[in-house]
Amino acid sequence: MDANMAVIGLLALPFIGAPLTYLADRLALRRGDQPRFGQWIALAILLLSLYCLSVFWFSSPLQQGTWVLVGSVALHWDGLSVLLALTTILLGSAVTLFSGSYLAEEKAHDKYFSLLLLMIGSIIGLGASNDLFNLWLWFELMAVSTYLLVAFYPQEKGSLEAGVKYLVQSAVGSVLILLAISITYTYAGTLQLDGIRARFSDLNSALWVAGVLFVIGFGIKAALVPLHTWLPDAHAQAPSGISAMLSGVVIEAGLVAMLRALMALGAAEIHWGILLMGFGAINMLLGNLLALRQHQIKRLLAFSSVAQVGYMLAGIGVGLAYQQPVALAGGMFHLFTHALMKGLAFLAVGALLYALVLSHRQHTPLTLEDVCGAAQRYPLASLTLAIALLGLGGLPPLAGFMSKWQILVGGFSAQTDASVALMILAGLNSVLSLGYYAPIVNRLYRHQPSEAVLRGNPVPNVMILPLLILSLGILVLGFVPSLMNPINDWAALSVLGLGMH
Amino acid sequence: MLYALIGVGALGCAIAAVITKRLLLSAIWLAFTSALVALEMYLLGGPFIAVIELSVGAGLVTVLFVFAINLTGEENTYHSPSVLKGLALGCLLACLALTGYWVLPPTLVSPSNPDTQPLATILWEGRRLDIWLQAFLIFAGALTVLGLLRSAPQETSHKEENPDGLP
Amino acid sequence: MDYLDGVTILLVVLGLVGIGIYTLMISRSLIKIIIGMQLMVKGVLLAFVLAGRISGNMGLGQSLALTIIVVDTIVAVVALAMAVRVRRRFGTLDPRALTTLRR
Amino acid sequence: MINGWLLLLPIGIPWLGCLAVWLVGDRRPRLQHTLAVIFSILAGVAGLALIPWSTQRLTLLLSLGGIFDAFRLATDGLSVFLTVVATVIGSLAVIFSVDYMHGEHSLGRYYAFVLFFIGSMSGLVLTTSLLWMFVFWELTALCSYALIAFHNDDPKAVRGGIKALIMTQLGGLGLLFGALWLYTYTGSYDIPQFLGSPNSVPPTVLSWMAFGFLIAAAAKSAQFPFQTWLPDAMEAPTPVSALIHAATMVNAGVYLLARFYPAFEAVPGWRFAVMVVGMLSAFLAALMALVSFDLKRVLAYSTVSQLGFMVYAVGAGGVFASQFHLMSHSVFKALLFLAAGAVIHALGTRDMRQMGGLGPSMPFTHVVFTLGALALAGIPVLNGFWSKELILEVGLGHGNPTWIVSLMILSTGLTAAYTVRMVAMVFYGRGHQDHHEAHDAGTAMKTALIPLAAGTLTTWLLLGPFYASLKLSLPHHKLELNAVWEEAVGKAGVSEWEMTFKVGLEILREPSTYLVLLVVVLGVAAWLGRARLASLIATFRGVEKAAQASFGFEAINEVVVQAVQRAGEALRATQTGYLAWNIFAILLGWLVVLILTMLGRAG
Repeated sequence: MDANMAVIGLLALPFIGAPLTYLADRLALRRGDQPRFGQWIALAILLLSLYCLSVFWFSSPLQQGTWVLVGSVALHWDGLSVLLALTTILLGSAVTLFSGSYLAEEKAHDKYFSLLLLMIGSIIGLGASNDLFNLWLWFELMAVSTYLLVAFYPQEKGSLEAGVKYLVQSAVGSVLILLAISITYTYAGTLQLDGIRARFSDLNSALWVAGVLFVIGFGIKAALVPLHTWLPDAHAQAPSGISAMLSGVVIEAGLVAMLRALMALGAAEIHWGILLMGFGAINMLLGNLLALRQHQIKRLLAFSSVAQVGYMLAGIGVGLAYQQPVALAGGMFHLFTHALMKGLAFLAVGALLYALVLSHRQHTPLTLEDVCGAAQRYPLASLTLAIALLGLGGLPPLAGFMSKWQILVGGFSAQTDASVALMILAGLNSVLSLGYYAPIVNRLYRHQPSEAVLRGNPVPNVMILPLLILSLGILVLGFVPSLMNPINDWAALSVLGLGMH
Repeated sequence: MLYALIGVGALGCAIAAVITKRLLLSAIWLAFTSALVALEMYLLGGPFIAVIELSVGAGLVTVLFVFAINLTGEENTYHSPSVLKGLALGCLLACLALTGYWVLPPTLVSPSNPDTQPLATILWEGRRLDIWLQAFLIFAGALTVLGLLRSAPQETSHKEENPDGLP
Repeated sequence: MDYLDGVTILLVVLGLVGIGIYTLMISRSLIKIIIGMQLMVKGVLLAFVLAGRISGNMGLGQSLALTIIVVDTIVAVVALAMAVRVRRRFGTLDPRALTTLRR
Repeated sequence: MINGWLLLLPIGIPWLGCLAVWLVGDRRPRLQHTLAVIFSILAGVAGLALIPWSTQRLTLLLSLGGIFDAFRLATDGLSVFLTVVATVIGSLAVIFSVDYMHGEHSLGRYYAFVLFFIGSMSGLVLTTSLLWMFVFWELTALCSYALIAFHNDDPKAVRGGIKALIMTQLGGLGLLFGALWLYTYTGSYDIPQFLGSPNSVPPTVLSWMAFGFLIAAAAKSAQFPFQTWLPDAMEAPTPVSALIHAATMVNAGVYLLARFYPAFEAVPGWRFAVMVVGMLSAFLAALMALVSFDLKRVLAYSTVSQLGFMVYAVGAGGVFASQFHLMSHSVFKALLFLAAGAVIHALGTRDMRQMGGLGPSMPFTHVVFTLGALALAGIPVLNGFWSKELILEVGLGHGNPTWIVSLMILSTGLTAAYTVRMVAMVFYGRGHQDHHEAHDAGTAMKTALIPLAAGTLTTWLLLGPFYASLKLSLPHHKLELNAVWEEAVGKAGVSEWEMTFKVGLEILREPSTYLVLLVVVLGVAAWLGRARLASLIATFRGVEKAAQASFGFEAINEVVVQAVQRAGEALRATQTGYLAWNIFAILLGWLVVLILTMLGRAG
């Protein structure tokens, strides 16, 4: 198997798997069984994809990537695509492993894994697309496959409401993106990202407007403040596995898509960089302040995602504005570690939610009060949640610290007032975020369990396994952060358009 | 001139669709807008897309709307005055004006490398990845609709606390 | 087609998108909101056909617009299904009833 | 060099122990106690085993690549000394805990974090990479937070823990930014390289770094104006207070300043700022200790005050004096805290007004506590006397401002006064009814207290060897005791032990020593004769009130916290939940970005 085959396998596998998964689960449901096979088919597909990705990684000449031409639409596998695919597949596997038992109380979850695979497949494709319109199509496929997953409990008011808001706001974003694409196409005469980039050394005002529309349109999915309003609702209401995916990869996919589109208009990259730096500052500050007073854990985590996107934006923004590959690589590294940490946080909360609420066939949200003393009965779920939260708060030696460090190094290396000020803000925000992460950890380790904990059911081992795997990843990356260096650096170079040929 | 006339017609129908109080009428105005947009497309030299727009946009979608309105029932949709209304209009007009102003430079028309490939080739060969993706989008959409419309056993038990949204 | 026609169509595009977005904000029925989404997309379709015309590649413009129509119809169907669900669950279509999640 | 791996032992052994204790689980507390003691003693041995390398450099370098540079460990006099302090006092605290924590909940979490702390502290002092120094720095803060908030059900403990975490983190940003600047200009985090050529960093940035490090050190060592977290940290179990909040972690700030002294020495205003920070902490905290009634809080304020002495010493140019006092203080303050722990364990209260007359019922504790108290007060010949004298000698020389050193001498008087007050309130006077059956320290407690008491009597004898090892192994520090003494004691052929006595004699020969002793005696006398001085004391009522309110710093903290919380709460109103407003927000974003971008394009 060579790089080309591996890439095609990577693209095709989830889409082959999706109908299979649905069929398997649907048939089981028709026979009156619990859907069971779908989960394992999906997991097998994802592991195969991971294998394909590793084959690609080891057989492809680095720093160059692989081109796949389907008709006139090109897919370009470079660092950014590989990073996004890796993140998605890893987190997707953990979520798949986790979700089977999580959904055990739901009668009909036959569509869950199928849609999950579609979502994963679309994100993998999105990362590689080299055609502006095709990029949007992947993006839209990702959105459509998540609508049901967000509104997964349509008998629940909150879930439905979150779904509606998510759908309508996504639709607005989608229209703005399309508008931008049509403008770009009008003036560039081509849809190929590298073609557009090569064509302009200076942008006319219409292309600037297109850039702005890209920022806003993709920014809705990437949760730039103030476009983030769908996020806390959707992340809090979706099943926990989906919350993990939404927080861990979907908003990042929005970010990656935005970067791809903006880099086509790379002649103004300095300005895009400064714009993203501004959004980074606002995101960090508002995300943290809004999370500070939340009582529902999943909503709190959702707001913390807004803040964490701010760090990525800060790294990427500095990278673009001051041509700092280190900062860009830091942003990419944070994208990856955030997926691990926030994925773990949502899954661990999900395990507690399952034990305390869902297994009683209820759907009330999990509050801070509910998890008091959870460590007494659920030591592993609590420990992994604590690791995830402290990692998100940037405490070493967890992965989140190292990725933030790299962003900070990038910001300082730029040696400009704006970037250093932004980094100082990032540092202060990191401390502020501990103001809401630490109390949760304290609550987990109380001696006096809450009533919810006392009534709670046990957590199945198969739900704990992905938690342990993700925590291990977070710890290992905390001690040996340079493991991710090759991918991060390559991704950064790909964004800057360096090292392509 | 013809473009402008049809355009104004389309905009008028769109406004009518928005301000009409009855949902069914609104859907029908939408169909008219669609038809006029299709006409505009035809005049621009896109007969193929005009037909599709006419059949899907004005036909299928309207049927869907009628179907959905039948399911949900008509509902009083007065626009109550709110702070938002004026604010939104102002902000929107500013956005559109600025966008329009900057998108329109003196030299709008720049026909570069006219491509003479037939549409079928472009659609089925050049953009076949898009076609594949559409197929999966339809699959995802179908799953979503099935999931949303399946009857949930719990729903009946929630009926009592239901009417808090009703006027 | 001359320059002025291009300008006219662009204004129509922006007008349709604007009316659509405005509907999303002021409407008190989810169905109407979906109609607003449709209106926005009509504008975008026109923009793509115009773009195809200007860049001299009508085929591409049309095929892109076709894809958009398909995608948009799917989204509309999903949205309508959600609206039906909302009507059943909330007893109303008014988006202002959808505020259980806030702050 | 295979021996480099030796350096991992003081870090690795406690961490392994941490894992082991946690894996054993809370159902087997006896095994947990045993394992914790074994691993901590092994760590202590590993720490002591490094002593031969205190003068020769033993290094370990694990390359990480990219911007993460390398994981570097190296020994010199300073790092070996602090490793020994961390591991040895750590193992004594663990032994003490066997009695103190008997029958407690969640022992696994307790021991795991204590052992984790010991390893992290060793790492903090052994590493020579600023990145990893920051990592270990934060790890110690994490352990401190987890252990302060060990009794999670008590809101005071939780608040204290989070406060400590956030304040040290906030200060830690100074270190963080300093490290980033260092990397920006030199492309490495290597500390010795930086100390050798501080001019590789531009002067303005160097001064930013210098003051950033000062902030970090002040936050970690609970110095002015960050001193408020340490008293609140006293909610931790007492062995933890002894280990982390008296003997080791809080020293990290002083260590940082001492370590980087050669680089920042020449930064304008830096030494003065360090001196002022130290002086204010020493003086204000001593006043607060004088009026506090909580036994552990008195000790906490006294820790702040003594750390102030060390910080002052660094600023005054006496790096050795500060480290020597650090050594004395670690020993006698650990002793005081652990002895206080025995008292608290016996009585179940920390309020000194509820104590009194405990001398007869707790004879052993009485003796060791008094010993520690005398050392704290600076009474000869205990270790605290010599090291404090050294600091004041440095302060009087080197052209340091006299008004600052005068205030420092005044602080020694205050120290003596609050020490006497503390001992009197706890062990003398009228006994309390319900405390007659108070039991003395248990076996494990005694096992831990005896070495510390012995140390309090003897560690000053190490002056010569300690000085020699620091002088040999810190090439950039240009250590000297005193120009005159250097001549007297530094002659060739003088052995290290002889040097101790020569320096001791020099100290005894200095007239200023007697001035300080006089102040100490006055301090004691002032407390004993407080009835006669009533009118004089009355004039200081205002100071007392202010001291009890910790000079308004608590209020400032409170205001900041409240403001942030309010901002968070107020902002929640923007999340209306209305779809229409959400879309309006998108429009607003569009408009603003459009305008900004176009302005940017024009500009």
